[in-house]
Amino acid sequence: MNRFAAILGRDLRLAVRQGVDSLMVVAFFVLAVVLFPFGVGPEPGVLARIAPGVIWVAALLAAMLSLERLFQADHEDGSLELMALEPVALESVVLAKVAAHWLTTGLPLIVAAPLLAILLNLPVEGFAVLLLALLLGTPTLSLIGAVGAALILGARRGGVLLSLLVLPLFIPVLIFGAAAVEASLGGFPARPHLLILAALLLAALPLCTWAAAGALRQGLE
Amino acid sequence: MDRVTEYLAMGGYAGFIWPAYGLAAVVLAVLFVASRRRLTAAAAELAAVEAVERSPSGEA
Amino acid sequence: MSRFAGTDLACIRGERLVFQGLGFALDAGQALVLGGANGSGKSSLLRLLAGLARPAGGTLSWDGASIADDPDAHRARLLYVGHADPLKPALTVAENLAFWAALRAGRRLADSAVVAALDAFAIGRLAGVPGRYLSAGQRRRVNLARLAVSPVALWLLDEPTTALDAAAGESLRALIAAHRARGGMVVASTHSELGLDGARQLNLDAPAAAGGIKENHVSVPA
Amino acid sequence: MAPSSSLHRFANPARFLRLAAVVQPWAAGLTIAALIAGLYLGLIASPGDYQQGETVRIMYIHVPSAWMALFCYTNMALASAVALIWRHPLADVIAKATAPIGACFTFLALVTGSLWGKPMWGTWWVWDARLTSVLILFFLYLGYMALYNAFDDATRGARAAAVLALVGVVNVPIIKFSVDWWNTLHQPASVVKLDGPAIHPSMLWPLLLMALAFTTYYVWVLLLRVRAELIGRRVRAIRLRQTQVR
Repeated sequence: MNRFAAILGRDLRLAVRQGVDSLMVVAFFVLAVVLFPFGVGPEPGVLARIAPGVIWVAALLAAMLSLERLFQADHEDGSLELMALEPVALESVVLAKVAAHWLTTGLPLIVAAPLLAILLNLPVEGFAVLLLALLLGTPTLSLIGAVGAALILGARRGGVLLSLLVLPLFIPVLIFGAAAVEASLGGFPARPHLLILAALLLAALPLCTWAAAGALRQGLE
Repeated sequence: MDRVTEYLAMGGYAGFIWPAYGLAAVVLAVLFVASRRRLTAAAAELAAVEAVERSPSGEA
Repeated sequence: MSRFAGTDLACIRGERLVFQGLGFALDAGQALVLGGANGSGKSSLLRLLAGLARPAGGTLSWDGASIADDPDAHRARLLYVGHADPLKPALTVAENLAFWAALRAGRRLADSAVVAALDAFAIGRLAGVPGRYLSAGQRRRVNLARLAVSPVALWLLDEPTTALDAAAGESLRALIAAHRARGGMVVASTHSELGLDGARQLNLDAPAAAGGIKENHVSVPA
Repeated sequence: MAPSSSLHRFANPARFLRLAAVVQPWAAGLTIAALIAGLYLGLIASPGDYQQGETVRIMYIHVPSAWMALFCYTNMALASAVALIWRHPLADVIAKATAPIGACFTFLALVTGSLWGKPMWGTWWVWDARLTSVLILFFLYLGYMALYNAFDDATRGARAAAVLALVGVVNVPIIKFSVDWWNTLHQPASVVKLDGPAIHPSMLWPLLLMALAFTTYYVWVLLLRVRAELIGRRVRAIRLRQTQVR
């Protein structure tokens, strides 16, 4: 367990020292959402209607932006190869990195989401469900994204390729994430959607970790 | 003659049925031709490379 | 029965047969120096020995048992120094080395142990300096300091002396001698003369096809 | 010294090429025969549907394409698993050769489905569980092919793509059972059912014939692409040997 903590601690210390990276992710998130009123028009009724979907899509894209560097930085300077040679399971290396990624990008997105909900005139009863849905959904995004990041290790034009691989796999999280908020706005129970989001997370936890570790093992050979 | 046109009309749905069949024909034909051309190109390249391999000086 | 041996090893990188039929044997306290031109497979062999890649053919055994049976145990008994020196610019030298030591030992090491390892390569004074200010030679010393901080049985060194000055080279030789005295083993690839006394030589230039590369017992003068 | 048996990575493909040379003409002949019979029955000899009228004829293209889309992906995933686990060189060639064929069938299934949906449901596209998951399948095919060619080292691309194929295989059951899990607009399974097909034999025959034609077409084109790939590998091997220091 303390090897997991060692990797997580190092990544968090790196993120804090290079704090600007997670700030940029949040900045992109805010900017992406702010663009919509200009595109769709400032009319509050329309904005409220599309708010859940817009916030979710922007969160998804923001999370994906920071995923390309998840393993790339350590791959380039040889750290990843050395970590693979330490007596620590690759799976826990992946989990530590996913946890670090979520803490440095997923959490800031959740903190920024209410501000954007206000900007998009989202009715206040949707806030709680939005935060809960993001809390359940963003770790899954990091997990699925980790598989993509491991697959594109050392590939040409990795960033574009990552979006082609990962965005289709994000669709289920997006569907049920946005649906949960819309259900709560429409007075329907959001519980079923949130339960499915939780199920996706529980499924992604072992599967994505195993797949990402496998992809890393192939990549390091 | 009108029986043919009447048949082709497909009960008014010609605009949906024939494009479906046409597209299928095009896609499968293009895929087949591309695959066959890829094979002949590879075979030609192999012949060229093996010719270089056999020539004593090793250069073409 | 030798502790670490490879029989009939074959390696394929990408689509290239790098070598085949390669054999070697190492006992406690011994050193094996890999010679050969660039691209002859020295690094590939070291990566095979480290378990980073699976050999396309042949077996690697430790105390008689194939290392493929228990890869974790094999990883726990070796340290690999490759071409790259993984040093995070944002972390200080001590933090970098402490991370690798903690990963290896499974617990946080005392700062004194970390600084002692850095002193083995005369860079103890750089402990608090962030990695971005170090020269290539200093980065390589931090990387080699990992050998001093984590006691293991097998060292796999890929051209360890690149970017090292004479003094650092001397520290490395002293460290290797002490390691071998404790019964440790070293496999190193190098171009310049590493000067390990009683080291065995494995030249990877022998044509791969002609019956493979057997280790020729040439003892390098002290 | 002959490379040891575990060096099957260099297993010479001659045995496979001989097999391919035998199978290919049969695959070609069967494809053409089944196609002619299927088209004749489907377009001429079978009646229109009492509800949908003539548009039902699109089924003879749409349904086989959808089956093939899933069949190809399953093959790709199986071959990728064999390639990853047993390092068999032929497995990842088959996976690589299958991908474009599967992608074409998925594209056909999507477009002909939409052409059928317009007259039947009144819209070209609806965000329905079955259609969305097949669209994801199409992206997985594109992702596989893009990932395969995204590396300078061919074997590295093959392995990365193989892992993606395995990750994506979770989508196949979702497609298969999407019509049952969610109340979708799409028609539930009506050919392969517990209580036997719910289609009139006059329509079942053209459907099965077209499915056979598509399957043998897949084998035919697969063999073409695999032979091309194997020859390509031999060319690369010879070129590598020429550059290697003597």
